[in-house]
Amino acid sequence: MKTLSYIVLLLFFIGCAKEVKPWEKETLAKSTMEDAGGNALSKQYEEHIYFSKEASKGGGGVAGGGCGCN
Amino acid sequence: MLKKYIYSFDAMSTPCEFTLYTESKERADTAAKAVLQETKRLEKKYNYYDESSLLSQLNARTTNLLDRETKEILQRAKQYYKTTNGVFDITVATIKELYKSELTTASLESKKETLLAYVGCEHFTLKRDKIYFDNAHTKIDLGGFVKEYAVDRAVSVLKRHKIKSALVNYGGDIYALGKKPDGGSFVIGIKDPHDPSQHKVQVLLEDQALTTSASYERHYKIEGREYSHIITKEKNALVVNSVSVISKSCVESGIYSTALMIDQTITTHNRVIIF
Amino acid sequence: MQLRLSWCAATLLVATAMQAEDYVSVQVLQYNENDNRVSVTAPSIMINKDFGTDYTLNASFVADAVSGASPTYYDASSGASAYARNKNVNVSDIKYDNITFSEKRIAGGALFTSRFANRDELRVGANGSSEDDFDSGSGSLEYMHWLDSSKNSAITLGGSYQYNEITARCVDRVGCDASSGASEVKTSTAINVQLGVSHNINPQSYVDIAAFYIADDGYLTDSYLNVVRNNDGITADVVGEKRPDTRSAYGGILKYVNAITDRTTLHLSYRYYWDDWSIRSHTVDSDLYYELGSDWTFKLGLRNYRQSAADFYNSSDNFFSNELYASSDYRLSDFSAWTYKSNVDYKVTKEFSMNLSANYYDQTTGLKATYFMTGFRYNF
Amino acid sequence: MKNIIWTFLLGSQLFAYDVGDTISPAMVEHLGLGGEKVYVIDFFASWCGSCQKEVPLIAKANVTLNHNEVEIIGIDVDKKPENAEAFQKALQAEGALNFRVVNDPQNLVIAEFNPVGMPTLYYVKAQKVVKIITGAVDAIDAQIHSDLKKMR
Repeated sequence: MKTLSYIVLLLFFIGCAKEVKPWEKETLAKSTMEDAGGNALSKQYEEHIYFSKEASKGGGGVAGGGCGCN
Repeated sequence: MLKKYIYSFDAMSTPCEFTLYTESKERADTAAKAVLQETKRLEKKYNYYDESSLLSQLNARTTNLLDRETKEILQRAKQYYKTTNGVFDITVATIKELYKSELTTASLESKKETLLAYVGCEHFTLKRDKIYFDNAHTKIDLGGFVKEYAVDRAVSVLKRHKIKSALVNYGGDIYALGKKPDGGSFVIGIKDPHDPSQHKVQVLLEDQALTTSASYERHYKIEGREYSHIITKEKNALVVNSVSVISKSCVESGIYSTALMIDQTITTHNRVIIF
Repeated sequence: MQLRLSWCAATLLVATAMQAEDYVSVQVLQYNENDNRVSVTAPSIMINKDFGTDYTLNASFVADAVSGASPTYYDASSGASAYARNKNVNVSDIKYDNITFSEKRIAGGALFTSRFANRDELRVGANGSSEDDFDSGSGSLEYMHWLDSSKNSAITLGGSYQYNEITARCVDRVGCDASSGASEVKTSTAINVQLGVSHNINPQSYVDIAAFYIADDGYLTDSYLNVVRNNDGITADVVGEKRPDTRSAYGGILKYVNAITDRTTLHLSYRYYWDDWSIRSHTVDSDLYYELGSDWTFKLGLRNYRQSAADFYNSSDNFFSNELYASSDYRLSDFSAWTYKSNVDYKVTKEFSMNLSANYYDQTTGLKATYFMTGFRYNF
Repeated sequence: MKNIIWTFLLGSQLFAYDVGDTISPAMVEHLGLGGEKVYVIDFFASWCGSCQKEVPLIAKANVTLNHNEVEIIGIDVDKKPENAEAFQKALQAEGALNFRVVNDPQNLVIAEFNPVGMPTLYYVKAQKVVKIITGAVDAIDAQIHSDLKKMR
């Protein structure tokens, strides 16, 4: 419940922020803003190493096998 | 298209495993069952600790009759006794019992002295289908022979089942039958005696046997406890830590790898890897 | 075979204007564990191709080649052998060993993205991987919906189904063909569901929040691993490990990305994970990018991971008696790990860029690994 | 409550040019939209991937247009003049920019039009917005030709 209220609070905070206009997305479009700086393959390697050596998984999205990687 | 089938079981207190490449599971299973049966047969027949085994009966002198297989095995053992300058000796079992029964060191030492006189393959002779001991004390243990022999037998069984490509591995005693389906030889790693979780050299085998004898003892392996070297590197450079022998039969390899651990002056025409 | 691996792709949840780009990317991983215990070389390739503005196909392929000291590089190994698993063995004969990263793996996947008039996206993915004794196939479906016309907020719901076939060694003579000792093909499945929201806070930053659920079902035990039971100090039983047949995992991830200055971008993320094996974990990840001129980009990263042990884990040699589940796999133990990351990207031409990355992974279990990644990307 | 949030989110959108709206006199003058032609206004930026693909296609369409009836005007919304210059130069070098470009580094022009996405095309006839195309379109050159046919 507590977690939920934090999320609601966060969403409210986000909601009140000024809207980003389409022509203001230059920075957001940069590759350094993407996961792993846009290098999807290196991201996959890292996930793979962590998956092999640690007991947790998930959070990386479902596409591409879902990291249900048993 | 050849497919890979793996079989594993325990025999002679060793994890036994073999890999077969066949077109169908049925063929692989049939051959595997025959191999398992053959191995279990040998395990029973030559079990030193089983009173009902043929070997125990010979040791107890309740019989002296040999079947063809046993006679051949004993003949070969006698031969290897000679070629290894007496290092490979199936009669060392004669004094083995003492360590279990005798409690005081004094009595152990005196009895050992007496029994040592009965150790050696010259104390038994083979004539026709019988074994003759020249005394009542000499005992035979085929422990250093049967596991390797079982590998060779497994290979003959596989050949009889027309298996062209297989790898038999009874606790590190290996025979590679033919080539892998991809045309390559079987790749065997020889363990580093200082750290058996690593390999020191790789060997390519094709219709060849490989066995390794090493200074570190047999053990039960539990994986995953911690991530570090378990075997400490206390090393005396003069001591031989590991001997591997490649030959046409697993028995030959096994005997020479064991013997060379003890005496490096023994000569063999087989390929030997020592470190 | 000690590890169960498959090809996991990470999806981008960024609600920025996703750049439509056609590219080929090639990377090679060189992974080495301490004492050269394990060494893996893995080349991979990814192709991204747009078909008009409505469709994108992304395909990737990786092959792992294990070399050096890794056991599975060999068909067999020879040495003073281990005993078979056994009841009642001398405790002094028990040796502990590590688990190695071992695989000869090929894996590939494809993700097809289709966009609708309102630019919502439907992504369909398929993946497959094959190892010596582990085969896996999976399918995924994901829908991304824009919450506002300016495309600053998006919600993504996705699910995947994975089917695995494991060649299990005949363990403890239970439930396998004892008359031939044949290895058994066991199966397991995994279902993964993830719901995420992504939002552009301002022209310099965005945030991603996602919750996920993963259900594993089937054979989750490693037939190669042993445990010690009934240790009275003199004798003990060495038997195969055993894990539950199901595992339900839940988690949440929060990611925040901010371009602090024109040249500097900070990535922060936190993941909380828990499952019904009693494993709880916290992952904090941070990356800092710095652009030097228009051609060079440097990255420094730091990641901390911390997990609690599975309730059926124990490393001590006298723990297990008649518990149903038991494992001594160090990956199920209580440990933490740091990753130190670095990368440099160099834009050779407008279309062609190269990168080199050096990283160090340090686990409190004693595992230490260095890994390098290098490759290029060509936009066509 | 729900309405309040939507007002927050869409508030600024209320002041966007929609189909049928009249362009402000100041903007008409700034962009030179006073003539009898149909003006096709394309908003783009160097960092916008879809724009990079679309501008050459618009240039292609421009070749076969009757310039007495139609004028294409590009609005480069890059905030950094050096980026705008480099981008336009690269396009010109490839023969992919053959229309007038108005630089909008302060984003005053695009803020007044207030499109919901990039790239965006506005068709303006008699100072009135006739049609808006937002987002990348596969064959924008053919689209422009067919749109103009309908507007004649």
